[in-house]
Amino acid sequence: MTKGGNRLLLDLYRTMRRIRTFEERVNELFVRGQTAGSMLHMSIGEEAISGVCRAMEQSDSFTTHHRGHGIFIARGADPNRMMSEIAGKADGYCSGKGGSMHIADMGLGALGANAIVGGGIPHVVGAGLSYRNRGLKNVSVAFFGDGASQQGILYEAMNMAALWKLPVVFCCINNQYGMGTRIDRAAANTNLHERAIACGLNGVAVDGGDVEEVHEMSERVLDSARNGRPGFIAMTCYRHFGHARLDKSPYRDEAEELEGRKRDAVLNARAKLIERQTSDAASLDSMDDEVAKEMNAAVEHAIAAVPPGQDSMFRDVFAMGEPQPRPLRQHLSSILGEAR
Amino acid sequence: MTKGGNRLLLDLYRTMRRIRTFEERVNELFVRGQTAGSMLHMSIGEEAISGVCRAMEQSDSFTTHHRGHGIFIARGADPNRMMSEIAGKADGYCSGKGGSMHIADMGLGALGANAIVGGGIPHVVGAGLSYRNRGLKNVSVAFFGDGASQQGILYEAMNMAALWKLPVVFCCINNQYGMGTRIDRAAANTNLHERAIACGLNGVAVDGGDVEEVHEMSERVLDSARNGRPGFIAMTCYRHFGHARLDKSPYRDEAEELEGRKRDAVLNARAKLIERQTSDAASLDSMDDEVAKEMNAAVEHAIAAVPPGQDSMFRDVFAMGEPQPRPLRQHLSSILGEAR
Amino acid sequence: MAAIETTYRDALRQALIDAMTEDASIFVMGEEVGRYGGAYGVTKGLLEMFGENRVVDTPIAEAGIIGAAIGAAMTGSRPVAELMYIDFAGLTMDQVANQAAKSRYMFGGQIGVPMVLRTQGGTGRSAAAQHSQSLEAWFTLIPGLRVVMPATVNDAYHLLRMALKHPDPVIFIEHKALYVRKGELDVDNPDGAWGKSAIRREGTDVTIVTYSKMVFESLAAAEALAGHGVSAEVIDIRCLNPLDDETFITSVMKTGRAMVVTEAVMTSGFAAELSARISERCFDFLEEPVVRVTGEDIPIPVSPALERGAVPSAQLIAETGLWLVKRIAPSWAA
Amino acid sequence: MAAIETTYRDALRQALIDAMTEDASIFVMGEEVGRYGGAYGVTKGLLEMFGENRVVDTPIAEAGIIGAAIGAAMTGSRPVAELMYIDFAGLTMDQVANQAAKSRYMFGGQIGVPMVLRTQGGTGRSAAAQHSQSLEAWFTLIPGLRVVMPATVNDAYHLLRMALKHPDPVIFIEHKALYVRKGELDVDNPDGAWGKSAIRREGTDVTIVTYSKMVFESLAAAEALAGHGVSAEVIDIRCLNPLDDETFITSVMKTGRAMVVTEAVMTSGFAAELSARISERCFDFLEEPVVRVTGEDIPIPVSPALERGAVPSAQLIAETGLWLVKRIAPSWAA
Ligand SMILES: Cc1ncc(C[n+]2csc(CCOP(=O)(O)OP(=O)(O)O)c2C)c(N)n1
Ligand SMILES: Cc1ncc(C[n+]2csc(CCOP(=O)(O)OP(=O)(O)O)c2C)c(N)n1
Ligand SMILES: [Mg+2]
Ligand SMILES: [Mg+2]
Repeated sequence: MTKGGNRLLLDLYRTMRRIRTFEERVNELFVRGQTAGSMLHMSIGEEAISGVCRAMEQSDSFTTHHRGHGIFIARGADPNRMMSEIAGKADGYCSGKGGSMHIADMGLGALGANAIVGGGIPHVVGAGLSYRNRGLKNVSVAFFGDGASQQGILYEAMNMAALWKLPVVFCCINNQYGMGTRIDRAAANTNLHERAIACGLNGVAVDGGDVEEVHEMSERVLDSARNGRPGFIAMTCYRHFGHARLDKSPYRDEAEELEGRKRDAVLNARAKLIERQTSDAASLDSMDDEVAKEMNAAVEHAIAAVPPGQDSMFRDVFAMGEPQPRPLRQHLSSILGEAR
Repeated sequence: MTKGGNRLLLDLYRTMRRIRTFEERVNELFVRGQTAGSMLHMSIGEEAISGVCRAMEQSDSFTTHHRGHGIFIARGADPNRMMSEIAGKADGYCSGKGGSMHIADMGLGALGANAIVGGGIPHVVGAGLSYRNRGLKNVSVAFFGDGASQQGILYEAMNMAALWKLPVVFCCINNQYGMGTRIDRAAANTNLHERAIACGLNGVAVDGGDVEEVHEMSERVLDSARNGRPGFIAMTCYRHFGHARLDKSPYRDEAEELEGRKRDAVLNARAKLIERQTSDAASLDSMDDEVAKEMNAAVEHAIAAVPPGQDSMFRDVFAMGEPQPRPLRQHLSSILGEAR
Repeated sequence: MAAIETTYRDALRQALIDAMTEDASIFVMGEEVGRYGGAYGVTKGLLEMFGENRVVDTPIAEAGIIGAAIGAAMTGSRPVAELMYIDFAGLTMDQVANQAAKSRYMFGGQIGVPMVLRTQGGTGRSAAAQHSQSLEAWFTLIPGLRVVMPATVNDAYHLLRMALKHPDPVIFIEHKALYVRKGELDVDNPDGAWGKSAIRREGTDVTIVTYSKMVFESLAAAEALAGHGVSAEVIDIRCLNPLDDETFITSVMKTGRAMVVTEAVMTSGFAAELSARISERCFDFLEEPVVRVTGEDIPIPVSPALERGAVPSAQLIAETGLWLVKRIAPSWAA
Repeated sequence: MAAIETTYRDALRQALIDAMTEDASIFVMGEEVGRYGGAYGVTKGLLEMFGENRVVDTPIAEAGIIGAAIGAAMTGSRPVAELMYIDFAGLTMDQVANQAAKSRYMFGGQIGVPMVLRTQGGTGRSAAAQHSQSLEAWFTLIPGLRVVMPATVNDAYHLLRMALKHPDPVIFIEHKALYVRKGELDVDNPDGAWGKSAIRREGTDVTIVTYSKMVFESLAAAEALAGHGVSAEVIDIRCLNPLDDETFITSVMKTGRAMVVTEAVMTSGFAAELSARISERCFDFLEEPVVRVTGEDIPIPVSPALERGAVPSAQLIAETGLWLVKRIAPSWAA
């Protein structure tokens, strides 16, 4: 049991349940034909990242990858605005410009959500430099997948962080798969944290089936990072379902899936809560129901929300007040119009 | 003493002397105002790479970096054509198109000489795939500097080599500096081979002051690679002079330089040859003189050689027989000429 | 063999199968090309047919993949490296532009890099700003690269077959929205030689110069224009390098009016090059300025309606054509 | 303060010093910017003045450097990231084009990336194919980036100062052959506002639109043309994005003839964009086609004579101008 005790575990359980239910509802939104596209990457099986997020301070920053919904929920994002963004609606977090892969809430410390595997990793190095230069005590955390561990940019970023002793943590969510490729077909050494250690970081592996362990280790690694020793957390978990909405994972067999899905931080936490008599099944069920209602409402919210107007397309390419791109039709008018 | 014995050491001494003298003559060519530009990177202090090259088979391939002269001499390149290339002349290895940083002799197994730090590293992975696919027993070796060890591409390449068990060796010539940056200001962990080990390679460190050690270790690592266990050799040496011809290394102090230059594989080999009575000072001197004559001749050759004709500019952008780019003047004629 | 109806995807796949069967030095590598069968299914079944040595699933490491392909090409193999989305090209541009493109020249003709980089771009799947770009102009800027963008099923097959016999690096750019499109494949009859344009529709009033998916939007526009009495000639350039200037120049000399239609943004897109060349060479024949109809100068938004609005539609092309030829302004220009 | 004579390099250096003195959030990072003082000496002395936190020597890891700069810009700093040669941009294009350029848009305006990427390009040092390119068009293709290419000493200073107040990512491209060039610096008087062209020489017969080092080749050509009775107007566009169309369009409407002069290759270079825009907007005013005088479509060879021959000279520009205006063909066109 971690220092937060059972109260903490209950909190983490609720967060994890909110993540799982949110993702299930994303699925529903898709089935109802209301998502903007099908590039929907669910974080079911990865809910224990709640433990990492819980170890972060409010003022810490972070970057996420294409599978970032869970992280944003754990950081406290609004499911309505998330779901709206997934639907490509105007009141979504990115005004309907980003979609599922780019949901980000800068008010919560996000520095971006990337659909380029590894793309957001180096940004935390710069955030760390910023904090150091301004004497701030923040940490910046990069979340990414095991697949991203084969991208060179990770090593460039880790080396800089270690060299400059920056308040930075690299958090690798090792769900065993990059699309159809199991980690042992992508990396010769699958102990990914060992590479971080060789680069001079504080590298640890944690069990993503156990949110308490994840939380406790994250506290230690973050604390260390805050004091100038950057860290790397490899959280082992399992991608319970396909890579994205349309993928049925034909490249892995059922036995493996059944085994893999046993690593389930949500169910494990629930079992522990009951076992420790922190809670009972009935009250957890009612907590789950409440979460379900919240997420159902998010779906309805997103469906009812209005799409962005065509004019909004030309906004935010550059800062407000700066010259924005000229729409094509205006350009054509200047060539073909009467005033030519 | 390695298995080749003293006879081998004498050979290696001669190769190393040829490298050093060649580089000294490049300097002279520059002073005489005959080089194409001043981006001339000398390999003085790195002559022990001769030991790596000696461990390679004739049919093995390799890529080099911007400081590749020594490697080409060790592989048996023609100093005349090298010097001509440095002078930008038509009979240079690259017909006067490449220059010092791009000297390459494909007849000797070269796959290119790169002025992009790290640029040539992944090519050996592809060569390894080629060999594997065609059942060839060759190895491909990437030569690069310590500075290149901070480039992400190295980790991508190492991981692929290890994952696919390719006949590939990464040879890092750790001359302690990337331009003005000493390795301890560029990497948190300066034991560069440890990163390779963490990626699943056979990583070793060797003393670049001792060509016999370099040769012996290289034989082992290459042998292993030939049998499907890719390797990494970090050869520790010292860049005796500036980064390029015009750099006087103001960023490092004399004491360090004096100490650093003590790591001198050429002088060490010479001392050993005398000590072991394989040779005496007089006969080594006369060997050196012979080398000096050869390299003097290369300088005169390069100066006398003719520059490439302006037309050659449009050759070799694409394969012979394929459409080449249209010269600007032809294009202008098609617009402004009478026939328009 | 007679022509058969098939999809763009299957034509590409067939080209790979035929080429790999014919030439043992060809192998395919990239993310998810093997067990997964390719993100867009082009390489489905190849692993079973050709085995793991010739269908290589790679880690996610785009620069390394292209770099490895270069090394393989330099040592006697003919790699087909798949870059899952052209948007990831930014990770590979050093290997593409400084290595693959320049090796032959920089080393004085000593070595070549006969590789094909297959990738796909464009909009149509609400895949947002990092998965929907049209970046062909990054490649056309670099001497030493061939750049091919097939629109039709027959070209998908034949241009890929030709690319796989080519001595220099070929950037082969497919369009994600074309994979399921059907068309005629005649394995014995390419639509034209490597580097030659195809006139997809003949016309007399205006020349539309285009490539990739915009060929179909342009053809639909030409059809609509015909209804207004405007006869449009539609030229599919197919290869951006080598570029067949002569076909479109001859056409514009005949029609006296030209539109260049691309999905890429306007600024610095390949339409600029085409427009400049037409104006240079057809100056004395042009009745009106050459007009570019292109994507908006913005990143691609995820919202389906915005995404559609960000690139040219058949309607926009037709409206612009009518304006250009008949001086009938579209409603939005009132 | 009165104008002083100084070099392009020192003007850049002064801009950094003044900006860093004024704004504590600005810091410089890159390879060899500190102890070494910059590969071309622009940052010499800054380490001593501002300390290690604000002048950060980095490992050789271009993608990481730009990525770090982006993260710093997103968290309240204003980084100036130096990319030693624009030729290394290929390693960074993902960070530049997918991250820096798109973050504001993709996240619906929630965040900006106020960073300056300083780099340098061009020929003049026999640095061969991987150290001599003019790749500005890679950047101008990407919505969300500002692209600036100063030619004069005064612009080197003022445009960099302006860039360091700009809310969006600015790609600031210097020219390696200009660093030692002298000119007037007046810290109180910029040559014009951000995004506005400068007319470097007025003329009536032909408009030369250009930027960076080619401004000087063009001015020399204009001088030579004057000797032949041809009056050339030379416009230095300074900013490629935002682009001031109006100045050159107005000029061409006046002169009726236009040449676009750049060092970059012709195909897909920014000259194509400029040429297309001029032809689009000045169609009814042009007496002759817009002519591009650009670098050859080849990698840059190392041999000094070939290198010089690969890019436009004042003589070539003047010859072309004479041909364009007076129909006097140059000797090579006989
Ligand atoms: C640079 C880049 N390469 C490839 C892709 C395509 N792609 C999207 S997600 C993915 C797998 C990523 O695996 P991992 O990093 O483990 O994250 P996970 O999907 O498991 O969360 C791939 C290959 C991409 N989006 N970006
Ligand atoms: C991608 C890239 N970044 C930077 C440079 C500039 N540069 C040339 S050599 C060099 C130092 C390389 O150091 P190292 O790899 O140790 O090789 P060494 O020069 O010591 O042989 C640098 C930074 C370059 N040529 N390419
Ligand atoms: Mg994964
Ligand atoms: Mg070094």
